[in-house]
Amino acid sequence: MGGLQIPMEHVLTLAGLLFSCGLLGLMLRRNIIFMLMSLEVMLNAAALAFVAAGAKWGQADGQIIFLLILSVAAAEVAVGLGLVLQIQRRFKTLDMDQARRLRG
Amino acid sequence: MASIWLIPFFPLASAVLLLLSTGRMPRQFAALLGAGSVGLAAVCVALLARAFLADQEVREVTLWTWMTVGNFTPRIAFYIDGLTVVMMSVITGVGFLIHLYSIEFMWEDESICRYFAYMNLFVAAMLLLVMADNLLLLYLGWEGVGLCSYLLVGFWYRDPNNGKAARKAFVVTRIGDTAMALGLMLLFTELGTLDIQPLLAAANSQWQTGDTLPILATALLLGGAVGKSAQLPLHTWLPDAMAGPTPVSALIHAATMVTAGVYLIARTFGLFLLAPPTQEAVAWIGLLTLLLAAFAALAQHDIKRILAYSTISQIGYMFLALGVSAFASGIFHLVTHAFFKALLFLAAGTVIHCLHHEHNIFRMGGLRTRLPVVFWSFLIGSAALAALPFTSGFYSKDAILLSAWEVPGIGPWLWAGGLLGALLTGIYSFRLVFIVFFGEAHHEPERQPGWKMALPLVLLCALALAGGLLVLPLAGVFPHTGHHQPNHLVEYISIGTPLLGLLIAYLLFLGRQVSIDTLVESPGGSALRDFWLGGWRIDPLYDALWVRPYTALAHWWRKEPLDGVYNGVVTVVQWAHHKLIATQTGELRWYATTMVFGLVLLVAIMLRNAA
Amino acid sequence: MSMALLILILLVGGLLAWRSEKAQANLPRWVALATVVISLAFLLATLPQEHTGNWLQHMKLDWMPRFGIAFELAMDGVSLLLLVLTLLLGLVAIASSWSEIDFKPGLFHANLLWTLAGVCGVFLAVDLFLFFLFWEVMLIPMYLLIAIWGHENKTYAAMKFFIFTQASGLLMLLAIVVLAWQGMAINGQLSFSYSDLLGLELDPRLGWWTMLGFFLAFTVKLPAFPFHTWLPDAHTQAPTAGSVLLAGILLKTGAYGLLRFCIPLFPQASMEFAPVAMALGVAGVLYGAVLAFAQSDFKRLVAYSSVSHMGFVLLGLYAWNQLALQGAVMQMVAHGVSTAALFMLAGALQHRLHTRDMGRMGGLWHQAPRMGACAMFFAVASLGLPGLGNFVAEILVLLGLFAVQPAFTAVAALGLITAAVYSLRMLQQAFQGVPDKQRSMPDFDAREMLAMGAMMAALLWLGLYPQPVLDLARPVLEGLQTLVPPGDTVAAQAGGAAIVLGAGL
Amino acid sequence: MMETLFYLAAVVALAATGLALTRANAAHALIYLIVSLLAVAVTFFLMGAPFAAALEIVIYAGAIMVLFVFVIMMLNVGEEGITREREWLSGRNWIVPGLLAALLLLELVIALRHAPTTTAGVDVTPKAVGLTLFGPYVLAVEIASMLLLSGLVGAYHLGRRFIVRRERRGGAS
Repeated sequence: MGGLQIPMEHVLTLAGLLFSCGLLGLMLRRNIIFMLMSLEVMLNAAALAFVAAGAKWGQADGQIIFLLILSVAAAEVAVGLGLVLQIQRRFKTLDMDQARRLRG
Repeated sequence: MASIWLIPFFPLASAVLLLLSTGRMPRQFAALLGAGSVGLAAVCVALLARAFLADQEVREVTLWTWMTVGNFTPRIAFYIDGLTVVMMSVITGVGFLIHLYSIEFMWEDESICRYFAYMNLFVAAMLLLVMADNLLLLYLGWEGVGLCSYLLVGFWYRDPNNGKAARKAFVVTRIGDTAMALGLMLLFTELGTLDIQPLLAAANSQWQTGDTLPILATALLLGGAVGKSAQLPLHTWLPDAMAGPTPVSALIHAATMVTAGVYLIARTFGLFLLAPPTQEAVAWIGLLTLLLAAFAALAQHDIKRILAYSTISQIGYMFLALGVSAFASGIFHLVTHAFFKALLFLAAGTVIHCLHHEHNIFRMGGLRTRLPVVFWSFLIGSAALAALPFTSGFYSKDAILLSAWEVPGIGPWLWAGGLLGALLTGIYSFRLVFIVFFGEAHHEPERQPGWKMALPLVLLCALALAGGLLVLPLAGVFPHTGHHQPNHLVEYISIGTPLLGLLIAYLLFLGRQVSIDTLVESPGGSALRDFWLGGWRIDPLYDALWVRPYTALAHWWRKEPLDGVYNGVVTVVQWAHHKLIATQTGELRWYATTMVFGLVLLVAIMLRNAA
Repeated sequence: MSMALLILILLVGGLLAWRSEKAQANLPRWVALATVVISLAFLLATLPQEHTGNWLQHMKLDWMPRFGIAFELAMDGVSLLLLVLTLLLGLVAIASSWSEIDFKPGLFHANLLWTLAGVCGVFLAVDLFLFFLFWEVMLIPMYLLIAIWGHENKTYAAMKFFIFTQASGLLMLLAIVVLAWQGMAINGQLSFSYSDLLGLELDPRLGWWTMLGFFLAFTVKLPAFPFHTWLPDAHTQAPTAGSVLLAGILLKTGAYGLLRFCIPLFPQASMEFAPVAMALGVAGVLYGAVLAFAQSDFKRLVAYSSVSHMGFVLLGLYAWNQLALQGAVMQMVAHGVSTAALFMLAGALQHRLHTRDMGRMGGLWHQAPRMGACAMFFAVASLGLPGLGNFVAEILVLLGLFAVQPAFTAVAALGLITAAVYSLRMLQQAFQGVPDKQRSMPDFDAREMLAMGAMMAALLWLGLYPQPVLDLARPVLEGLQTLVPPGDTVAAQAGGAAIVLGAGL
Repeated sequence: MMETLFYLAAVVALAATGLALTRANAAHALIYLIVSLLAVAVTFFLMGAPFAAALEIVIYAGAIMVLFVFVIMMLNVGEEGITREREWLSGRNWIVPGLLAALLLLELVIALRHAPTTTAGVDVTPKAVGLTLFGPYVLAVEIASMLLLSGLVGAYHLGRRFIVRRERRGGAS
């Protein structure tokens, strides 16, 4: 089954919308788990853009970059969730506004 | 006479030895070394003087070239002519007697070693000053004697007042010295040498009489001379310098160092002849100083301060002589003054020594019979000081007054002023004698002077009496000024004035025909007395003019005002630091938001560039 | 090669001193002493007898040829003088800290030696990049000396010292890069070598700014008014050895830099700038003297007197004639010795009395006559008594200056009076007056007297027979004079100078 | 027909994402996120990238999201945590993030204005992907493997201490 001929504009706009949603979530949420989820959404949006670009040329490169993003996301989630556990242990909260040891 | 260098070397070596011993030398040995080295130098000077008198030959000795920079080649070299021989004789001769005297005077002082070290150093520096063949070496001696004066005035360092007096002496003379240094720079820059004889020759060939440059140069030199010789306006240090041991006052502040200014002007007289305005200024400074100091001497009650003011006054006469081109008379007065003033100081020192450090003349009295040697010394010294006929002072002062009289124009004024000074000298010197040695006794002397004190007194008495008969070998040094026109009236007046002074002193202080007390206690009289006692209130004036502004400025700047500028920079940086650090909230959301903000901006910029 | 070895000896000696502390606590002192003695002997033993070209000694190794940077060292008379001074004062510094430093003596002596190495490098380097490297190298150990072994306010002082020199050094780096860049534009190849950059026909405006970069770096170090405020703090807070090195040597690197780089590289710009520089010199002379008078802290007083004396160096360098230049070099040497001695004295006093406040001294002469005599000697040396080195320096500077700027000379000569005022005040407050009966303090011991005696002898020698020093410096200074186009002397700028002075006052 | 499917998937993805990010309960949010991922997988498939679509479902929606589930279960936030989340989501908190996100979106849209082309409409088979991946991109594979390894090590390290502590505390009580 052949792929569809979808206007790039639409696909990329979708990616942009998803990315903005992720960004919004990142800035909006105080819970670290939701922040991580927002990151996933953003990564996913970027992946979508790559895949669309690959599809535009009918080449495999887009999917390969998707693969790389996937591995980045996997690693990030693994480490990020480990950190979530540590934060919960140290600060007894997931609220990142309260875990602000970085303050100068 | 290649061994001329030995003359300053003896006292110098002795000073170094004494200093290196750091006070651990036995006092007998220290005294022997201290006085002996000057004695040896005196012997050498005597030999030199005999040789000089025999052949009248100028001797020049170069030890080494101090430095060579371009055409600036001052040498460590000596130039011995008649003037130098006279000065050297006075320094080592009178110096030796004073050293001898010091042995007894300072015997009980724990720092006798240090004392003789400084004294010897002084003699060495003073010898260098007069022997120097160039002005830079002269300046070395000049500053050297200044240092020794500082050290010796502040010799008894535990009393802060002594230290203060010493500092005052050094700093005030240093003001003059700086002027002199500038004079040297001017001379070198214009004439290309500082060797005195070539310098004078070059000045004569390059400059016309009355040019600006010689006037400026001599004015600067005069500044140095005025400082060292305690003339107006830099005379204020000398009365305070009496804080030192009395033999020091005799040697440094009467006989030798304070006359260095006179020597300087006499040595460079060729320059002064090219600058008539400066020379006239010398005369007027001398006259003003001699009058001012004589008035001040009238009101003092510290025996040494009276002598100090009289020294200032007598040096005023020397300046007067230099100002009227009577150089030889000026030097002659320098020599006789060295004799009688050293005598007076030593005698005063003996009084102080025997009365256990009593300085106030009103607490003395009746010492005529109790200290006969001192009395006669004092009497002879005062007679010479007052220039009573046939004493040494008479010959020299008379010559100066006659020379002043003969100056066209201002001459009679100078003469009259000098005469008034002579009258005052008569009054204050015999006031001293009458109060201290006559009348009733307030204190019994604790001891009698020993031979080491008495011998110098006796010898100096002889010199003070007969010194007027000396003929100084100055003919080859100064231009011949021509014979004095015998003017009998002037001479009689000159002779009579000191006698009049003596008479007034007698009436006021011994005979009590006129009550001095009523004079002093009248309102005007007491104000005048206080005014003179305070040395014409010049010290408070200078205090307000220079000292206090300087200390106030220093105090104001104490905390380094410039630091304020740099601290201002620091404050700005710290302020910015605090402002920027406030953005480090530690809130993840804040960071994310700011990043997005930046992202938005960046993309906007990129879009704008792409468009 | 011997010059590189000299620096290497000091560096390695520092390392050895550091490590030797492990073996025995007293060993670092001996190692340091031996190192300095060996390097001094080495320096004198390998001294060439005659010039090869412009230099007494010259060496060049490729380092970063791509950027025209070489390891190039060269020695002439002035560098030799300053090297000898550096090593001698290194000995004095070691002597003065012999019983004073108990905390980590190994590291202390290592830093001391590394400072010396840096200074030697500064005096020898003729590649501008290398020069800058050494300039920084000498800074860091000095910073550590102050920051670790200093007195009550050491952190502040060390920071201030570091920031002042570092910031000005940055300007110099900038100027060096710009200069090398210009050199490439003119010569066609990038080079940081002194000889390649000498005599470039720079664009006047650019040359002026580049000159200013060098000038600022060197005058901060000198230090000239108004960049001197780091000095009183650093000198006061530094340990004795640090003060000795700072005052004795590090300040001279500023003067040396002016003499070696700033003036020869930019003769035209320097000529135009001379009146300003001289005005700064005069201001420094008087300002330093007034502030020295106002201090009650012994070390601070000496520090401000340094500001005053280094003003004479600035005057001498920019008066730019044989007399004044010789005077400036002489002042560098003589001031190095006299101030080092005064700081050693101050350190000894502080070590014994635990105070630097002169108000709490007084009458010390009675308890420590040898110290009193030393203080007297060096105080009168610093007030410029004839017969001692400082006088020769000052009179030469003033004589030279008089020929070009009589008005400046007259004002600067006031410094002679003010110097007397503060020096004598110091003597009076610390050593004269009534001694405190309860106080007991040991006088100088043999080791300290040896150091003092050597410095006294040096000053007397400089004062009475300065010819060897003058002869050593002469070829260098004559070379400097040939940079000036005839007829276009500093005197031509006199009018501008008077205005500047008027504004400055 | 198929195009409609694409736009449907797009709408589902957007809606699910929006819901996911506004839920107070993490578990609910996660479910919505998975839905969103599945919808994106559909678009991949429709664009002719079946391999990517499969991976999206298997790894993203499957493996990675399961990790989230585990963590949420471990933390066991509870009821008051959910109410707190709800409070945080309300009110002015929206203004600045919303504005910025909207701005960025606007910028992106402006940037994408001139892209009139469509996707090629060909399938890129897993075989093609595999050939390219282990051909020119072999280095990227290595880098990715290292990245995953470091992720593994990091996660193990961080998580292990947490678990050990918990066990010890549990044992003590």
